[in-house]
Amino acid sequence: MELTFYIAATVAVLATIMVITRYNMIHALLYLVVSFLSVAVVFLTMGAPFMAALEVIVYAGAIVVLIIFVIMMLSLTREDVEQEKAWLQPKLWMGPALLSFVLLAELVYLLVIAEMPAAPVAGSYVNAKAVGLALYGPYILGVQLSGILLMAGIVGAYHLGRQKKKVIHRFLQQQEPQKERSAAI
Amino acid sequence: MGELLWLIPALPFAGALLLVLFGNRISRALVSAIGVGSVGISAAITLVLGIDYLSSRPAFIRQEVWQWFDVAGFSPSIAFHLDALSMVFIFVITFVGFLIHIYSTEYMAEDKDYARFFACMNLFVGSMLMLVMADNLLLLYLGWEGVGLCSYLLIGFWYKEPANGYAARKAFIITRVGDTAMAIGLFMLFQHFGTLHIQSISTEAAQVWSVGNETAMIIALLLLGGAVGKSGQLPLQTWLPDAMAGPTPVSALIHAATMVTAGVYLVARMHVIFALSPVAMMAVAVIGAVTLLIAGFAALTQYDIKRVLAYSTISQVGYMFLALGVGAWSAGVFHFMIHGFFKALLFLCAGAIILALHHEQDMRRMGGLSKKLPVVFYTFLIGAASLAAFPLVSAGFYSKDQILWLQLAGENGNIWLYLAGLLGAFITSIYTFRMVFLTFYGEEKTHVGHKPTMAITVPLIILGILSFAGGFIELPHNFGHVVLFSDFLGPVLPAVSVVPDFSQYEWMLQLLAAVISLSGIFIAYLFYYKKPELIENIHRSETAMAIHRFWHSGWGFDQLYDALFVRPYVYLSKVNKNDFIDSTYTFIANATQGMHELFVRTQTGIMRNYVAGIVVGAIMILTISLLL
Amino acid sequence: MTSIPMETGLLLAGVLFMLGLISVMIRRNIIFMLISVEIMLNAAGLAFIVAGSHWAQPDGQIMFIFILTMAAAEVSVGLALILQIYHQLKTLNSDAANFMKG
Amino acid sequence: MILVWLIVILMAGGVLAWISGKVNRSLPRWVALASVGAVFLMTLYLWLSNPIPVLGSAWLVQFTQPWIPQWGISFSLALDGLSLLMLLLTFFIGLLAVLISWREIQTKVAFFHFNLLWVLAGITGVFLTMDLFLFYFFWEVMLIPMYFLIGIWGHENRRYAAYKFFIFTQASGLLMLLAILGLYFIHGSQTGIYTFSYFELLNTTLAPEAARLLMFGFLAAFLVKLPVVPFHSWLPDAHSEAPTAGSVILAGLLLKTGAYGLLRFVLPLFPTATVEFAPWAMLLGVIGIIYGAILAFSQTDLKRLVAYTSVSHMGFVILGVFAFNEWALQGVVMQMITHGLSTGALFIIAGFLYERLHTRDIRQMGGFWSTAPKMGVIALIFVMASLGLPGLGNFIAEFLTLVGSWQANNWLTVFATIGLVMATIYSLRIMQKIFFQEYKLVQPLPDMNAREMLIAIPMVAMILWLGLYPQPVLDTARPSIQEQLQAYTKPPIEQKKLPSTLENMARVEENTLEKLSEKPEDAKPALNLQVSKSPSPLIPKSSN
Repeated sequence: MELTFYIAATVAVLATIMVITRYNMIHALLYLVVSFLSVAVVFLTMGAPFMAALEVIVYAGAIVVLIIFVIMMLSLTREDVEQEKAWLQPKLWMGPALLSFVLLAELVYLLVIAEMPAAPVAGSYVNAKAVGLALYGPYILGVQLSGILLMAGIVGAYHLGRQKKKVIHRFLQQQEPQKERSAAI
Repeated sequence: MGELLWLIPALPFAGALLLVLFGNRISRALVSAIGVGSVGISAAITLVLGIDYLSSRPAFIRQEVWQWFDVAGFSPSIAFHLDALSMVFIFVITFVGFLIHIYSTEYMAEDKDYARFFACMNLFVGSMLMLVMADNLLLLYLGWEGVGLCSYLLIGFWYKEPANGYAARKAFIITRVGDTAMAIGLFMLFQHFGTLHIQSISTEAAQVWSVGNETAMIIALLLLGGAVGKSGQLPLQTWLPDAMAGPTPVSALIHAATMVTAGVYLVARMHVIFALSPVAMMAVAVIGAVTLLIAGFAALTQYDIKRVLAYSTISQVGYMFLALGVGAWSAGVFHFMIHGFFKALLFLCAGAIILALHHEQDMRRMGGLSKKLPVVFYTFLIGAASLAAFPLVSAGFYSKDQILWLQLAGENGNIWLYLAGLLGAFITSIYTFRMVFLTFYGEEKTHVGHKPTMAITVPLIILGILSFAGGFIELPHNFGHVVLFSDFLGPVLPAVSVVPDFSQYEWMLQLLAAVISLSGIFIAYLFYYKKPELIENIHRSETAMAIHRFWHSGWGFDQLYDALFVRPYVYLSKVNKNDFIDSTYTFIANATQGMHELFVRTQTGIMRNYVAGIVVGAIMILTISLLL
Repeated sequence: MTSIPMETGLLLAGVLFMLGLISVMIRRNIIFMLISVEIMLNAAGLAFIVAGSHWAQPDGQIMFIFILTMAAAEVSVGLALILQIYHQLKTLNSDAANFMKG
Repeated sequence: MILVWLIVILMAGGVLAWISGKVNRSLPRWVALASVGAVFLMTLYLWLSNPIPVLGSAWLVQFTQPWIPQWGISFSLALDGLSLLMLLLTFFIGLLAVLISWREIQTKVAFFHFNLLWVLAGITGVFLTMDLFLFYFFWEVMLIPMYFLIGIWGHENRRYAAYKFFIFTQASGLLMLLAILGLYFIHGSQTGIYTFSYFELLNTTLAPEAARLLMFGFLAAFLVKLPVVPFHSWLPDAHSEAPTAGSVILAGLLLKTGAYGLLRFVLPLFPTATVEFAPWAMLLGVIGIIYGAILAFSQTDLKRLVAYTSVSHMGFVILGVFAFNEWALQGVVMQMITHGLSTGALFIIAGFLYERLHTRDIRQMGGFWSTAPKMGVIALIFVMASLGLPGLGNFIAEFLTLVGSWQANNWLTVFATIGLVMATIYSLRIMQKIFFQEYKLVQPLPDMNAREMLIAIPMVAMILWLGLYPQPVLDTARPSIQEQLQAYTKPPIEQKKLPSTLENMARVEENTLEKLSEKPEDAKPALNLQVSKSPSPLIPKSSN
């Protein structure tokens, strides 16, 4: 089991690194699916099979598919990949990577100094029933809020996704007339 | 008869009010009727009251018109107090004022603002009457400031000339400096007596304080400050020569009947406080002596006839202060009265001359007027004789002689003060007759235009008679010994105590004074009539001319004050016109603006930068929480 | 099953999160930014699962469900926005959408 | 109930004026005039009918209605002599403000009058409320319409001035709110009763540090409003940029709310802390007197000049308030009224000149006496009032203030008195530059017309009346002033110095006794005449 975990973790990290270094969006997304799947394996090793299933269905399935649909709608070409290449200069990596590693180092340090309380129960398997009971028990309010959030997401997505002629705010129009060009198209 | 008391100041006020309200809509004749009439009726009431007063001789008459206000025991009234001292003042003010008003009807006949002139004159007389009749110091202060206001309005009467406005403001502001000192004196008096009622203060002060009390001294000096300001004494005398900017009747009124004598009145009225403080008395006398000399020398060098008279007023008021300073109260008041007559006379004569010579005031362009203006000449001569204390026949001789005599004979007397007075008398007769010879003798230099008529000559003649005869109501012991005046004032002002074994020298001193006066006249005759080349010789010397210029500018006081007070004040004001305190707030506003400019740069609109910002923030917070 | 230390799980979550973060910061392409955000959200969810499994409680998983919901909503709205931006600006460059520049 | 009506009439009048603007352009003016006139008459009636004091103290009329009882907030109004005088002044000046705007305001007439009436309503509320929360509420109510008055109908630089005014007063007002809340919670924790009622809070016992802090909170608001020198700089801008009615209300009324606040709240609420602070406050007052006077001298903008004279005059107010004796406080009350009139009148004259010349620059004026003598006379009277000429109201005010402050602090009073000389200097400059000198304009300046005389003459009459017979005003103010001074049962001056003070007090009583004993004489026709036959110049009064 341990070995499974470590292999899955390694795959997840490597896949993610691949995601963030790709120039081609579709490639990146494929690696992303790999990353999600390996995380799902990690979930399994952690004793959360239900979550693993959700991860596969929702993340690796729905979300990635959604993004792919959008990319297809945008009908990207080879120029876009070249463009991506031009944008992603190696020297750009330095600053953000440094910052993130500092943050990571601090996180690791925190993990090291923290005194981990021993787990109270030996078996950490939590089945879907327990999750469902908790979800519709103490967390019922959260569920409702999630519903509202999803509703808002749907409405928002619908609203934003509509094609409108001109949506530049009047303030922006007055102050930055050079932006007119994009609005005029 | 006492019920009429309130009418004396009220009538001029009413006249002023009527003229302010309707002055522009009524005829000139009516304006003069109101203006002159109101003061005339006041004078008549004064006469009636005076006769009544003389016959019944009450200590005083008090009339309360209404209670002004009452705050926690501070309850001054609009109330009038008539005793011998105020009687003398009211008499001079109303009568001389009345004559000046009559005179003005002709003098100002051509002026566009006829009604305004008479309104201000009435207000002036009214305020002065209020001043001398007030039964408490607050009401006195009302009159006191009212006089200042009227002097401002009248000196700047011809307002189109900026110089006149300057002189007017100078007069008001400088006298206000004195008034401020006086106001502080009033606060102290109130603190100690809980009232500003003059009689209560006088009685209580004598009981509460012994001679030499320090508080009494401070109060007396503060009151003196006020008196000095109004009376044009050192160090606040500089406004008075400039006050000549006003029409000549105004000068006459300011110098003879009102305003400058207010200081004398105040010191005489508060003599109890002054008597408690030898230091303050000495200060009064010294100020008087120094002022009379300085002003005398300055008068010697003036060419403007009105400025000569102005300096002579300062000098003569100096004599009054000299008298008051040695406790010769009634001598001071006597000199005030005589001075009121002859100074009004001299000013009115000067006005007649100026009118005749088309507003020419420079004596160097006058001359030979004795034939052209005989009435003016003779009356002027009487006035000049009185001013120069011409022996025996002039009123000024008796009043001034009494002051000089008491400098030596009075128990507070002092030989130096006497000598100063004597020197002053000598100079006085020189500059007075310099004026006479320059103006009336020699050849005619300017054509005589306007010949004075009745409205001018009658007041001149009346004043001439008074300047001549007024002196005979008070004659020295060894020469008739008439003491009508000091007897009259006796209940109010204590007599000066004379050093007993001194009276044998009195006639010698009188002779000395007479000789001094006559020699002064002779010198003037020699220099300005007989041998003008002597003056030429003096004018050739550099030193003499430097002194001349120094004296001509009134001993440089104007320049001194200009450098010490006026220019620093104006500079301070101008340099801070935009209020440096405001700039601190502007700085705060600008700093906020600057910070805004600074932080607005971080808002690039590029999302990646914001993310980076969040990360940096997270790192910082984590680091800080780890370190702590 | 029990032998996997929590630290390791959390470390994995942290590393994934960092990678997502780096990507958000360096990418200009707005779709890549969205993808990176998904990585980060996923990493956060992983941390919850790790903690939940350590205590053998369902709460961690429930939190993951909420994150999942939120991610779904976010991605739909985000994609709609991307479409809008692309239509308006004819580019996927997020730097071009700097209307909020002060 | 009448007190509520005062506020309600003004507020309703404001709304009505706004609405009536839709019907007719000049209707709002009449509505405003009618409502201010109505409240003025009501207050005048209150004054003349002398209602019997309730509560066994200085209070004449009271009205209390719970508003938010959970937090101890009530709609509590009360009227005493001080507020009555302030209300009379408010409505008198309010009437003038409506009248002077008759010709000057031509844009958004309806909204202007709405703002005008709401400012007045706010001021009325400030002068009446006895609930600190409500006080703060009205304090804000008077602020916002004023902001609009300056910002919409002002002169060239009006935006800047309006913001400055708003920020200064609002920031300081928030400090006051903090102090009010502090007081509320301290009182609540002590007694268990959480209330904003003024009368309840008066009994709060405060630790010295707390009292000091809370006092500074209140002082912040009142000193800025007054204004005292380091915080004065909003005033010249606001005054000079505001329309005439705005300047008049600012100078005549808004500044007075600061003085009123000092008298009503700071003195009774924090007796010990104020005594500690008194020398500094008096020093600030003196600095204000002198600084304002010096700055006034060099201004070339007429309204700005007058604004700085206000700074100078308000210095006397704070000087007097912190002298803690009846003379000074009566002087302060008089100063509030007479300054409202005299400075208001000067602003009105500046407004008249602006209407004719379209400039406020005195360098472009001069010689107006020759063509506008009536205006000259009126201006002369108010210029003289502002330099404190006896016979006009300001003299009584300043003299009483200085007499009072002399008892508290000699040297500061001396410097304050020097301020009078400086007042002369700037006042005469006004006359000289505007009315004297050579006439420079081509067109003759028209003199005042009937409407303008209708505005000016009551003011002249008032200032003369206050100068010659101020007793009714002083009598009205007396009970409430004594009430404010109650906290100082032993005025500090008595303890510190003056062995003779006791004698003074004795003499005071003696005087009143004598006045009583003189009463029978009053019945005689020649009551006021006293002829002494005794040889010594003693009057019988002082013989005992």
